[in-house]
Amino acid sequence: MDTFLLQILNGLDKGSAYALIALGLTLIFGTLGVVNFAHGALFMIGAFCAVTLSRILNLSYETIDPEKKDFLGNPAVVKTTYVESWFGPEAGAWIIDWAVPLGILFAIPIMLLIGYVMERGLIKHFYKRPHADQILVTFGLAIVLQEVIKYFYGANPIPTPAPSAFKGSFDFGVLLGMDPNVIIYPYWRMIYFTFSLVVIGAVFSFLQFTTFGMVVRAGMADRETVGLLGINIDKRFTIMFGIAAAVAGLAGVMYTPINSPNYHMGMDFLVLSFVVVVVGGMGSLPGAVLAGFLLGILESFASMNWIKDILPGIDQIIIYLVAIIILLTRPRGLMGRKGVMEE
Amino acid sequence: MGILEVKNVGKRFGGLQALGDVNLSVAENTVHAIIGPNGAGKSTLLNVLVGKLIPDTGSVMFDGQSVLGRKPHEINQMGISRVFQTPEIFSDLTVLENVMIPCFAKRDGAYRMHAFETVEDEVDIVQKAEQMLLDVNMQDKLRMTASSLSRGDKRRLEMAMCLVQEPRLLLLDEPTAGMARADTNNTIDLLKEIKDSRDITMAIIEHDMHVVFSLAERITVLAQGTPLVEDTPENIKGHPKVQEAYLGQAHG
Amino acid sequence: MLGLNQKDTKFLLIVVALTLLTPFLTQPFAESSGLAQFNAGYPDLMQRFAIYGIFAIGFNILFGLTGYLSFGHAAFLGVGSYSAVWMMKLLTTNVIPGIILAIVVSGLFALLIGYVSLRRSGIYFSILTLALAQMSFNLAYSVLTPITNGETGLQLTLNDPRILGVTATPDGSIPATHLFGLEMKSSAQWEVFGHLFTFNVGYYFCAVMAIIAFYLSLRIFRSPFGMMLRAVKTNQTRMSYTGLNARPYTLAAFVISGMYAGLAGGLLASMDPLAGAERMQWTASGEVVIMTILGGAGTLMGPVLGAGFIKYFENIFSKINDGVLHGWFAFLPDGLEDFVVFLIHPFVGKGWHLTLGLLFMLVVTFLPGGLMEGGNRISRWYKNRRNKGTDTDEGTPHAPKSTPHVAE
Amino acid sequence: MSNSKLTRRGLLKTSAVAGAGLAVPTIFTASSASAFTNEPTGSTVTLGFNVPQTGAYADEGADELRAYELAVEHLNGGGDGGMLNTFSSKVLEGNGILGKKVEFVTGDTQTKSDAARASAKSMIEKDGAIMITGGSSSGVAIAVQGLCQEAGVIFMAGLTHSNDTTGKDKKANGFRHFFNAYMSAAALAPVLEKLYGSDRKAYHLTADYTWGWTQEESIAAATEAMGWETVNKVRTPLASTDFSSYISPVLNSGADVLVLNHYGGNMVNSLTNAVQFGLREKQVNGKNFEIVVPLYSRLMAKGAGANVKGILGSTNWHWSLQDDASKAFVQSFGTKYGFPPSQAAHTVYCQTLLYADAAARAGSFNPCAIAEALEGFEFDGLGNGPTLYRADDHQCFKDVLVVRGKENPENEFDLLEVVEVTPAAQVTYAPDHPMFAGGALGNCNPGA
Repeated sequence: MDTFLLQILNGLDKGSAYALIALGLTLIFGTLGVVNFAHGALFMIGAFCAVTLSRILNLSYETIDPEKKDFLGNPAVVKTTYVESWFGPEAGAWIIDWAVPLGILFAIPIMLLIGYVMERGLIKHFYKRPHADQILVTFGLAIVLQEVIKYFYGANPIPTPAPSAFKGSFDFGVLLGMDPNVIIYPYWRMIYFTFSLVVIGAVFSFLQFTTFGMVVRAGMADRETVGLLGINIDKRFTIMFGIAAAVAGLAGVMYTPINSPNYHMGMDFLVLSFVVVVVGGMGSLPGAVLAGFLLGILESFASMNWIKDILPGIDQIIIYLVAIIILLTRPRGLMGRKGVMEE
Repeated sequence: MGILEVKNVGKRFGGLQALGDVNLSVAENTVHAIIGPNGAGKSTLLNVLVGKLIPDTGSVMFDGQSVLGRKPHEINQMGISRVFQTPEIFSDLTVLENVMIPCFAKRDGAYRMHAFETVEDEVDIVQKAEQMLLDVNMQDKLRMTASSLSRGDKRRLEMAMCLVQEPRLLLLDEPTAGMARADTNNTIDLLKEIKDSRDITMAIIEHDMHVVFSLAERITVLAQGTPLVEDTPENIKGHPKVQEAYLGQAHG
Repeated sequence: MLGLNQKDTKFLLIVVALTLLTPFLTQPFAESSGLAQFNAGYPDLMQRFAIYGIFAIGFNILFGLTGYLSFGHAAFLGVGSYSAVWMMKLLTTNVIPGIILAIVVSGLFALLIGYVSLRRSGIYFSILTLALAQMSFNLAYSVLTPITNGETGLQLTLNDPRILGVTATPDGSIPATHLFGLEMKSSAQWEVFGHLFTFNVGYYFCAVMAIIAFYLSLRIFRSPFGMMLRAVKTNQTRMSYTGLNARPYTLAAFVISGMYAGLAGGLLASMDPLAGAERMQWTASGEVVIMTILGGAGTLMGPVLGAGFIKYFENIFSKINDGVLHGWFAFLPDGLEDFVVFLIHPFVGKGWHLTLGLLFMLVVTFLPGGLMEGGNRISRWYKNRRNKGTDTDEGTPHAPKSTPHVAE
Repeated sequence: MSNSKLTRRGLLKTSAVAGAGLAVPTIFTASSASAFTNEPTGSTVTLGFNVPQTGAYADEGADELRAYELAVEHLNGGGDGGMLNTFSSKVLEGNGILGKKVEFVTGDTQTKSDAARASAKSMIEKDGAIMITGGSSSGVAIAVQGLCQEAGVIFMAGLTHSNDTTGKDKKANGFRHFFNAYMSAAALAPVLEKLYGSDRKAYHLTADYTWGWTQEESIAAATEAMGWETVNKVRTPLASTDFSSYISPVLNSGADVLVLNHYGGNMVNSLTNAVQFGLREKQVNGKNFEIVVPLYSRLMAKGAGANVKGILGSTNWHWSLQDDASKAFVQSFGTKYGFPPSQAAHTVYCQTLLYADAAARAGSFNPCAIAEALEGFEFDGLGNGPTLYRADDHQCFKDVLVVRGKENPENEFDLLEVVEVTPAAQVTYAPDHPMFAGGALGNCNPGA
């Protein structure tokens, strides 16, 4: 029982990242009809926004301290960050410590801009092209983006810790009257889960309750009619692309303390998030979110020891296995519409 | 006993009775039109005939064999061809290839792995296809890519693709929908020519009365999923029920 | 000849000539010249040109003709390699049994995967193939290690039985792969005017296989079967209302292209008896997609060109490092030299992926027909320029688009 | 960077000049031209450095490449000579190898067996490399070692830690300076016992591929021998990025030590996750919960950041060692590149020197002569104390470092501190040890 609870927690947490990425992917597909293989790269760029901000905050001037020695025995160079010298050591240290949450503010404009540029500069030209072409050009873009990041940040993962206030973990088991240490969960992961719910809620209510969202939803259902009504749907779609990019980016920013970001983390998530989208049903936003959490939980269950004893290697393939089964039994995914993407 | 016998066919979509108790008999070598106002169930009926939909009740027999539960390609192999509202052709292929494919289907069945022959060596089929295209006056467009044809030519090509299989029953789904008057007349001429030149049964679903009355030998009027009347064009013209159905539709 | 019309015969002969002359064509620079590093005429790379050419030709039969985009084709390459290596471990290091088994096993595997995944089309098909192939890769890397030797890859050892061959040569090493005694790794070299040409048995074996593969693909393209596959791509509705069952056609195309991949895998193992699991990874499947598109999907020569292009990039372009760049731009003033090298640096050497990504984007955006279309456009432009003023342009308004798929 | 003139085939250097004016082409087969593969006939000798330049280990590969360039510089008499000055064998004179200037070519392994073999082949076939060295994973090392055996060149392994490299997959043409999983375990066990006691329950998380398994086997055997109990061994998929579902059950399993048999990105993530779950602050069975990472590298420590603090592991070498050789190497590397070398850089530098030295002592580039010179070679002054290149399996036996993530780093490179230097005798095993059984060196192959 307790292990199940624990794995459901894990699954929800894993699922948060899947759901956020798949949500953006579906948003792009639903509004623009474009299959975006560069979406994982957007997630990765979001993560590197946090890295960049943390580097900016750590910009420092150098003074030579003759007392200390560096590794070669020369007088050591001591670095003091500008932030600390401006705001005082304590406030400065606090700002640096909170680099990841601050990264959200930093990432939103950047991701919106990247999304805008991507849509206007590239994706726009592919609306009328076959899906295969869209897959290919965005696949190329994904390679380019990750190589650019690698050029500037290297291949090694870069540690980007959460603020020290969120270190450690919370004991759920005690809350439920179990022994200590049975169900513990890190604070930051709980924050990530909550954050993803907030973002998902924000996107849904935005689509549900604003005029802008209504037009976009109408456009998702029937693009031509909305166009005939004299509404400039293209402009709105561009904004939607920006929003989708921002959702992926935010997912990336907040993910950095969970795993140190590296340049290929986008590709690691890409295949997975496509499986999520397809399982959810191409073009269905609730489907994407549902499938994200569902696959997260299934993946966590598959890593349980007794299941692995029965089916060795099941955790290696569970995601793919589920995708195959769902596609064969429910061809449009859990909540997909008919006739999407089958040209 | 007609070549196509529809008996007691009914089909529901959720709460909507799309077809209720349809009976229809199409006699061999006639042109039979099925008309009716929008939403009368014409398209549903057609989809039942080609195996795309399976009715809840009733039977559809073609030449003594049931077509129900068969896949579209199997029904075609029985001798039923279909013309669509918007021409369905192989737009990336040449006109000649478009017509050769049905020839192969007719000769070799639903599947044959003829991977090592060359197309050019299939002299019989090339000749047959060329002859067909000559019949529909497209002999000068053999090498054109189908997508670059005019709309009228696409319709002709689709007809040619169906006719070259020498089907025993040709189903036409609003063949003149969306056409200009001149094109419509051309199509009527083409169909007349076909009707006169070969032994073929045609079932036309149409709501352009001009087309129907120029071609059909018998007409079934469908309203709200059930056949209202079945008679010759002359009798249908003045039939009160028909007028009621159409006028009722027009009034609201 | 060989059941081909005159034009195709000529085409085939040109391909044969190009293939046989590869050791010369890939070695255009004298050994002592500074450009010698752009030579590609060494056995391993030439073999790869031929082998990946076969792989791409096969992939093109599926993707180029039917339009089904498989993202899992590398699995068949991997299965082919494993089968061939096992044959060399158990039976003999003669390559023939290995290659036959590779083709058979990957064909069966393709039948299985194709049967499952062809139940869906569009991106659903792509994801199914991707998922099935990734499953194969993950399992091969971990729990199937007894069969695949996991991370290291399946290799020949001195303990293998090799019941029809020898376990070890008299001098105590693993026997080399051979074709009835003709060792794959043996080469003759010819040195003339400072050029060094290498004629490798393995390469010529691959070349013959590639020519056969190409010939078969040419026949398929020109056959009624090929026409049906193109019909599948264009309009499946009309296909079924014409009395044709699309599924067996696509399945046959899938299996054929799987067998091509198996042949390629078997040849890889024959040239170098190791089968690594990475061969099956989805990025490897992505590579053959890129090859085919880059060269021109649906054309006969395109995929081969694409394969050659990518393998050249991977093996030659990736070796240009800063030292080489400085050598090239040494004639520039020092500051400028450094600046130029600084500008180029991210795109060459280990940055070759970046260049490849950019190039691929450009091709997909501006040249949807790939390099072949680029070539055609240039030659058409050239012809038009020559014909300017004379009205004997044979390109009537109808003709140019006539047969895009069978354009060589 | 003048020493990277990449392309010439040694063999042709002279013959091309001689034959340039002749219109008569000459045909010869590869075998008739020389006594062994790629015999250098000109004034230079080409070495092939095969390291990951793309993919997840690219940074490690880049560090190896720096060390190779440094080694080549030192061999050719440039720079300050580095460890050439401290090396116990003094036959190298800074005039290249056997008087031939050392040149090198590089290849990209992409950390894939396939790609690594392709790049090695290209260096052998196209560039005429006489020796291949490098790699940063065991799969690649074993695959390339097999290739070199068949091609008839020497392979000097880079970073490869699996027992199999000099165990069941050992080859006559292949040599490893780096330590292995067994040695890690043998070095760690006593320290673990000293620090954490002999009554502990260990939980293994293991990367699900060959290297992970050999390390798990080695560590489990060594810790069980001193009284620890192994609670569970769980395999994690290579592609995992989030290890939460594997780590969260650990606390409740009764284990009080977590052993992470991971490397590279896997290790960075699993350790980060483990620390995130607060394992290190927990008390189990009345003891502090501990985490052990048997194979450490500085780049991984850097990737995991503050999470490595206080975590024990082993490494082949560390820049903070204070012997003359290590100091000389750090000085020369640090001066050139501005930061201290990693253990990967160290091992490949040593391997290059050892190869050059063996060639010099053998007086030949013939792989068989070089292999003979390396077999049973005892040396010192390369930073690991007295070392033996054992003839039976071509494995180096030397001291192993047990290290710990430093609590208060003084600078950005100061991530690990050496806890103990386990003497070579303690990590030596019999050549027929069961963990290394099942393979044979075979005969040396000079190719051609």
